[in-house]
Amino acid sequence: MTLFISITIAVIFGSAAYLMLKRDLIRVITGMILLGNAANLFIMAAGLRRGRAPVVPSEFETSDSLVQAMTLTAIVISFGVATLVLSLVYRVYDAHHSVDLRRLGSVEAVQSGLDDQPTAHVIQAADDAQDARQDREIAARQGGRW
Amino acid sequence: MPEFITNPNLALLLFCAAFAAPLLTTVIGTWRPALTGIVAIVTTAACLAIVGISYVAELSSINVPWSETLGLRFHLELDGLAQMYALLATGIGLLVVIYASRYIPLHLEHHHRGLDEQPRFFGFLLLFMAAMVGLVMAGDAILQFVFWDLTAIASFYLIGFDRDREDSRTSALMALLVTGISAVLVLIGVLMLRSELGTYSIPEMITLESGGTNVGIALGLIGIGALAKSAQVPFHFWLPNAMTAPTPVSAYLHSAAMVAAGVFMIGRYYPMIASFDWLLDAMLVIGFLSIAVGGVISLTRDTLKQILAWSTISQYGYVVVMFGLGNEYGLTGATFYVLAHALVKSALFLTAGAVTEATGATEMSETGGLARRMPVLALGSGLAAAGLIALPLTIGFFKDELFFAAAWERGPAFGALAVLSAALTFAYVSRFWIGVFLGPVRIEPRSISWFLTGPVLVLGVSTVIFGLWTAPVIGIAESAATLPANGPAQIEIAYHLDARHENVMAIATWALGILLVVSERWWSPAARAVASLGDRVGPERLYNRTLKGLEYVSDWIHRVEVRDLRSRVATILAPAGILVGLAVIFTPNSDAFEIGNFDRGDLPVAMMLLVTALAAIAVSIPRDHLRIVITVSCVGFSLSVIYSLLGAPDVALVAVLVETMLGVFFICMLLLMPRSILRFETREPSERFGIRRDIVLAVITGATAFFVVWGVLSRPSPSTELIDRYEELTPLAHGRDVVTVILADFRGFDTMGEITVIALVMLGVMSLIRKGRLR
Amino acid sequence: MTIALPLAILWFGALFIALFDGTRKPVGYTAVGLLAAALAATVALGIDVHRHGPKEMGIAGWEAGVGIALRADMLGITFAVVSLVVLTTALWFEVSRDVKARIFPALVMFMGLGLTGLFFTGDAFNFYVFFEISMVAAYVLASYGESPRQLRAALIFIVVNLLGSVLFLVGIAAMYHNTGWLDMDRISVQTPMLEENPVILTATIIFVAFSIKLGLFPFHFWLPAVYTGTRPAVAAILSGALANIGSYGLLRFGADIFPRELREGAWVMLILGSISIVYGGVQAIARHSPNEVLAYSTIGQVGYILIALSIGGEAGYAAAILYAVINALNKTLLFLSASLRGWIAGAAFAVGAFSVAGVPPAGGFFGKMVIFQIGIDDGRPLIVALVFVGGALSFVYMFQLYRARFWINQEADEATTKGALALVVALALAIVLIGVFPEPLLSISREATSILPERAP
Amino acid sequence: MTTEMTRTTCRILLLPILMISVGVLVKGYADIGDGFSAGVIASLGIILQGVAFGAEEFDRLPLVRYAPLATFAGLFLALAVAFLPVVSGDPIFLHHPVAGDSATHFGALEFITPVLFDIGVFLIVIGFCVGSIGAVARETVRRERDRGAQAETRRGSPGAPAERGDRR
Repeated sequence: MTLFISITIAVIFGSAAYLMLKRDLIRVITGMILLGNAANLFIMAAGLRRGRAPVVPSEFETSDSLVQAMTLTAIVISFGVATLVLSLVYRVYDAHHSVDLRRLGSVEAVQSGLDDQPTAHVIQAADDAQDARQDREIAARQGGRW
Repeated sequence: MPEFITNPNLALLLFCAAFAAPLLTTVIGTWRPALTGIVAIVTTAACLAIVGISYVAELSSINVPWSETLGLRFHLELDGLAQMYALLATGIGLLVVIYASRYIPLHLEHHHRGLDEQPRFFGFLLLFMAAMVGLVMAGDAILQFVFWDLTAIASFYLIGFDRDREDSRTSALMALLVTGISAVLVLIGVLMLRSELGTYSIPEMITLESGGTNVGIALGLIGIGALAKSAQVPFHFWLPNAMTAPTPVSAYLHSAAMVAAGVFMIGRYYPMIASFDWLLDAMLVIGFLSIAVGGVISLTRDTLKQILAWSTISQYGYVVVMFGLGNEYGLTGATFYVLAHALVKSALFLTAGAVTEATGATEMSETGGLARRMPVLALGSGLAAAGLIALPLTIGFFKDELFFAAAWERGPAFGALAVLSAALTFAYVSRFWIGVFLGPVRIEPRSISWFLTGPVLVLGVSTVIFGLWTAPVIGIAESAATLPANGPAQIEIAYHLDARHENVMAIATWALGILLVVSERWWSPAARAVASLGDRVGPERLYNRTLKGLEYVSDWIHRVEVRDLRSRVATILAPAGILVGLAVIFTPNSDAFEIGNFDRGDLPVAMMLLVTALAAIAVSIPRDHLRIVITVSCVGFSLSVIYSLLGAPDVALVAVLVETMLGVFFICMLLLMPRSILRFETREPSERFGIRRDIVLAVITGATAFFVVWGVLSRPSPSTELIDRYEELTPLAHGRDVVTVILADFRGFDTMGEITVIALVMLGVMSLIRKGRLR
Repeated sequence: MTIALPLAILWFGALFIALFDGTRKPVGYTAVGLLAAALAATVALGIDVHRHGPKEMGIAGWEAGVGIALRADMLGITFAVVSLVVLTTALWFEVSRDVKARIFPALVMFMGLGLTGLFFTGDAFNFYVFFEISMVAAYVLASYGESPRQLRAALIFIVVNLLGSVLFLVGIAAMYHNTGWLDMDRISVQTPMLEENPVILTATIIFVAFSIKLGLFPFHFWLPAVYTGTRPAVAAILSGALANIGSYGLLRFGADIFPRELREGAWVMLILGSISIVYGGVQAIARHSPNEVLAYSTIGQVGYILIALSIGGEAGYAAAILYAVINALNKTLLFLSASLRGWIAGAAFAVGAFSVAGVPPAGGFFGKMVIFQIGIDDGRPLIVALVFVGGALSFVYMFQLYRARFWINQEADEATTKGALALVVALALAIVLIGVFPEPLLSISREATSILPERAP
Repeated sequence: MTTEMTRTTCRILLLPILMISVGVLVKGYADIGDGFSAGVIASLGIILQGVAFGAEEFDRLPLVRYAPLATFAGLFLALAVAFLPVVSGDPIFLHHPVAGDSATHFGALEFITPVLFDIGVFLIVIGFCVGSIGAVARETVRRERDRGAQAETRRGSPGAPAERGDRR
């Protein structure tokens, strides 16, 4: 059983890693969610014993209540973080009109002045213009800052 | 009267006065810029007065704990060596400050800068003086190091005072890097000494038996730092560059004080250095090299201050050589030499500054014939120059006499080298003075203030006065030399009209010197060739190359990082995998992994595990984002089935609910982004290796996770004491569901944290989606 | 003085501040005041602990082990005080200029809560929970300012750090599985009795998790991207406060819970630390924007902490603590002052630069000195040489930056407010003060190691 | 899009869902479930209304508008339960009645402070779930309005540059 659980956790981890390596941000998030799932399963698997639901008084052997509490907390936290990341991806989309990590990365390389592709300065200029526009927008919306 | 007035602790008093000087000057100077110069003069004079008094008072010291944890003490001792260098720092300091009080306003005016920059200049100048005073008095090696670096900081700001000029900034940086980085060697040396001898106190170190190799290495490191500060080959190149500083700085720091700090350091540690012959020999080599390099290059330079700067390198070479010779003449000569040199060299620097102010010329070829136009200046600097080339009746005569005596005692070959060195000095000093003051008048000078010529005259005349009335100077030098000699030192100097070695050598020197001066036409191409060779392969070139090379490497690494590594999760996964792999390899792992028993009751769990694993793999298959989300939810839901099978209904319930909620939120988010974009993004690029590499990394990560998880889970569980206790206590806590009670009571603090995270996330989501409005 | 007070101030304070619009000055200053109050409470707690020894509070009245125990010892308090100082300064700095986001002050307070909580908790899982509070606050903070650049940076930051958090969580679950306890004291009693294999695996992933937080090579790639893109106050918070989690975690988990594994893995830490020093230093040299130079400098400075830890022993741990504390202050000062203009800001920056280069009388001198000292006393010339090279590199990049940034005639801009200047000057003075009177900090760092059981290297 | 049928069903479903959630909440200490799951159940019920009535309508629900405040109220409640004992010198989170003491009963329910804490959790979760979905809904509405306005401008002056969308 130990081996089975280990393999499953390893598979989820590997799959999560594979997704996180993608350039599509939506897949990256999915990878992050899977990662959280793998961790949660591991916490459950780290329980010291197995049995029935730990509701006392119980005549059967009960399962490890502490890992359950830990898993609950961990689930909630990873849920919260996933929500946050989703919102951030939305903001990134809003700013770049793209959810493609490669594109964002290349823009960054351009900003460091390290890209020699002919289109580099175009992207740079566009990006700067967008920065400026956003600043203006923020300034204009005095009441609704951020 | 209280004791501290009748019997003041002069060491502490001097320390306080010296550090009060920059503070007062800056504060008052910022308040009333016109007062800056006066305050600077008065405070410096006060410090000088304290040093003067110390010669008639008894030796004083202060020694209190500074940091007990590290065994540091605030230990200042005004001994003979400290007195002499403090006298130099404050005495030359006073003259330079007087000179600067007129020079700096002119300088600022020429550069179209406001007078409000004056306090900054004097502040750093006096800070330097204070650091110097602290440095020479410090008895604790770390305390000494603090002041040592403080002089470097002050020098950095003074060289870079004209910060609108690119060369000033570059030179300041160069001086800081060379002296600052080499200073770290001093620190390492000091720490090594402490490690060997168990104390930071220099007087204590000297009394301890110290013949170990590590002690020698430590002293060698200290020596390197000291020689770098004294601008000795091969660290000398910062000094000529530092001439971009305003002239008073050059006259003070870069001829009399800061470069003297280096040889001071050698003097301080000399009793220990003396027991290592290889250190002494190294000093001889470096000293003679510096004399030769400095002297030859000085002969090729045309810029006034450059001539003097290279001559300073050469002059401190003498001191290092005398320390390296190590006999009685050498030790006393070294201290005496520093004293004499400081007087004359600062006079020459001030002359250069005065000439530049009067004529606007900075090159020797632009000046000439000033003896008739500026007789006072010519006289003052002439006397100083006479001192430097060791003409009789000046204090300089004795410095060479001691030098010759020390060299001769070592052997005739050294004597010959000494004569050659001195002849070089004769040549470049004469060349300087003749070039400026004799010959045709090229630029008609303006009349300049007495503040600019007065200090030169004072210094020049005093070289003659002390050349005739030698007692005070000898007294000072003797009491200073007792410390390096670690015992009483005597300087016997007088004018002898006989054919002793020293006199013969002196006459030979002058003859050779005159020959050099008149034969300039013949040797100057050779000297120029040497100088340009130095430019091409010298250490300055190395310094610049190193900086360039570092920048190149830096850019190259950066390019690789930004292009290929940054924002790649792989850069975390791969090294993490390697580290875990190392851990697996390097630990005993026979029997560490076990398959675990499996009974029929586990079959549903195993099946669900299979489903989960398959679903997890399936997530990476679909192209459509919506399907990805649904597949991920499948993983979550099948996990919750596993939880319920494992006897955790609470977890299963929450997992289902959370998975639903997350799915809803995810889909809502996807709806916000146009399908067109998502569809566009889902098309994978036609990378040749991309996918294959990703798969390899994923397998590595999976394997890593597998080993960690399996390795941990294989261990038989420890006692279940804690969870039994929870079940026992749950009824007491008014509950039945142990998990809920843990969450709300036993470990309620975790839940507090968890809901705080949730609240925080909500704030974040609001700010990201709704620009922070809560309603 | 109770442990609960700083936490209560921060918790209620964060909640209270979150209700209001943080862009308004009074709200911002209230937040600053609350942070300062929490800081004062922590300092008072520290004095109490210094006099009467560590304090412990069992949450909900259960005995330690069953309930969560809060423990205030010198190690935790030192880091808590430093982090709160950094947070207060950074927030004050931002408020004195202009806060651009409503929730910024609340986020800083939540961050303070998370940090203080994790420095005080004696329970491994509770550590994780507080860790997540501070991380989530940092995730949102990283996107503060909202220019596309910052959003990108925040994204990288989250993805990488989430990985670290998950690893840490797995590590804690593994510790529980190994020992049957979550209380750190109990775990540290149990671990030496366990067989090596599972423990070293656990220790490794926890090391990786904290290395990611610290930005240690080769886990650093997120760091320059984030620091470059973000605002100075946020960079100061991330490098001055959040990174403390890494150093504290390595000390608490490494030296306290896994001393055996720490010894065995010392060579790995030594190698990684060395590479960090050289890599960060070399990378910083040719960078142009101040934030980027400082980011790489941070990577380099972390290496020293690792080296101190790998040498170990009382002196080594004390050196690590001292270095971490001074480094946090340095980085805060540098990030904040680099964004200002004028000679006053330049002077403050110079103090920070000298401190990073280890030049007295700036406090950083003692940080460098103790590292040299342990290297020499331990008879390791290679370490000494390495620290020397690192120091030389930091000289080069700090002063090249200083020259390029402050040694030009520059006009004051409107962002350089008097309040901001006063803050950086105060911070610079504090660093000089540490350099002149190092004894308090030195003895505190020594005292902080006393709770770490394994002292012999 | 939605029919009258689904709308009515959703509205009718809301009440039972909320009741279930309250049930889960109060029975949490004795049985499966706690404040958190109760909160999520209730939120799902409320969000269901959004699914039925559309984003605009959903955004107007007072429950949605004030959801973020519920989070703060909940957090405050939970904090108060946690930190009030400190005032009297007890450790954080000491629950009343303390372990072992008997509690006041109201039918099968016990009056103990953990229940208050759980209510805090419940409120936070509702606030969070409903609030964030509400935020998304509002953003959806805004975008649609933007798009409409943009189309309007484009029709009005053909040369006017499009604010967004040209970099896609």
